[in-house]
Amino acid sequence: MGMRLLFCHPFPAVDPKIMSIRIQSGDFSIEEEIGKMKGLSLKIGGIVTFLGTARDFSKGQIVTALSFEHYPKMAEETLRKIREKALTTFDIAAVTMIHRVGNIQVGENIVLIVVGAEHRKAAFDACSWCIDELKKTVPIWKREETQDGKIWVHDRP
Amino acid sequence: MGMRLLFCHPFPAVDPKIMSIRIQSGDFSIEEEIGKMKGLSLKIGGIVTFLGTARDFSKGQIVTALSFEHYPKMAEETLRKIREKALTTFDIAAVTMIHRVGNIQVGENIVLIVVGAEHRKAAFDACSWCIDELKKTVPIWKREETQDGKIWVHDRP
Amino acid sequence: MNHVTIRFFAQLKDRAGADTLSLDIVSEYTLKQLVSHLEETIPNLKGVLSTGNMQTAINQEFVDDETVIKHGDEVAFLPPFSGG
Amino acid sequence: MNHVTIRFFAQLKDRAGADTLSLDIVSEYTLKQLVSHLEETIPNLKGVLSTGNMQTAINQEFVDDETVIKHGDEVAFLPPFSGG
Repeated sequence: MGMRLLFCHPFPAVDPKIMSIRIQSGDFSIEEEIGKMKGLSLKIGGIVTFLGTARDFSKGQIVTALSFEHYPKMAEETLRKIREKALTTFDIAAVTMIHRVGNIQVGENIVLIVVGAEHRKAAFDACSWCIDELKKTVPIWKREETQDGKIWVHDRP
Repeated sequence: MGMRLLFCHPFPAVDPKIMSIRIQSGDFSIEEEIGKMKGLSLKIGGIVTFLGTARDFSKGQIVTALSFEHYPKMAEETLRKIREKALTTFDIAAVTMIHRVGNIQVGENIVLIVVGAEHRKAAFDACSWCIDELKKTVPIWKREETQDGKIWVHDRP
Repeated sequence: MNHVTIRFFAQLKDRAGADTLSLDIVSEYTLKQLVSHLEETIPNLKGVLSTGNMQTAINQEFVDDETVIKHGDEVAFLPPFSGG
Repeated sequence: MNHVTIRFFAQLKDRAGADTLSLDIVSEYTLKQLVSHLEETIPNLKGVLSTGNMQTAINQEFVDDETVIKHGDEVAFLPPFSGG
């Protein structure tokens, strides 16, 4: 009896790696996120993902590195709202959204959207909509390192 | 001199794992395919993937397993044509298309399309177009195992 | 004598009981005539090869009914695709 | 006395020289009045907070110019987003 209690976890700690909305400094695994989504439902027949990566140039300038900053809590909350809206607007089964912050090297992953659906059309539409909304509404800012120095993307003359 | 000739490979064997058009019985790694594509160009800023997986039902029937058959050479050649057409029609940088054949269990991967582009809109459009074209034009056939037996998908009454 | 190879896929393979047939044709056949010949020879294929949703490829290229079969051709009967 | 926390992000943080300011406001300010006050107090922010493309959130919710600042509020100035 006493032994069994040792294995009781009435309030298990939530592993941040299983959450479907995340802002994190480390990289993510696309395979792992897709695997988790497949585990949710065998009704999912199509999974569309968008992966944003760090390019080596921007507006004619060579970019050597990037850095992202976010407004904690508000950024996560906005991602959550986008996810909820997508799940009610489109005929889809699951949405995962992950954005990295901090320093990011050229070629590295920045953002991942994964959408699972019974049929592919809805998955494409929802995935495309989610990344559009993320760019428009989530308080995250990008700073690029170019030969002119470190420049916040919307602060260019 | 004689020694150097040992290292000459005028017709090097092509590693099938690096080819961007493949029909294979084994599974594929999405992460690996994306990684190879990222290695091609640092101009790629957005990568859209479509992953088709084996669902557990189809037209009201419970599916316990799947099997795919293809017309060798013609299937690969048609995939190659779709890829070429996509590369000239859309403003994209790279396309990878992989389809599995043979026995596939419920939940397993069937098909993967990966499209890399400078900007995401073209990547979404091209990826969606490629999977539509694949379904319409590539000589591959699906057989589903249901309680009624093994049925080729288009042979239902 | 024209030697041709016939290939069947998916449900056609099950109906024909073979995935490949080797055939020697004495006269010059169009695809349409070959279809009639096969539907007569293999009862299970009766009315199946000549349906509208069947596509045919010769040497991996799509062809129409009037195409003339040549020596060494590979003629493939392709039911509607269901990949992806 | 209303105690408020001001948060600056991205280029605003660089201009303000700080990411967070703690402020005690004697009278009842609208957001518009707070902006004027900050632009006068911090010369580097002059004309920046009041531009059309700047958004403001109070306690993580978007608000407009006429919103009244309350004790304990967190007021965040958000330049155009560039995530993704």
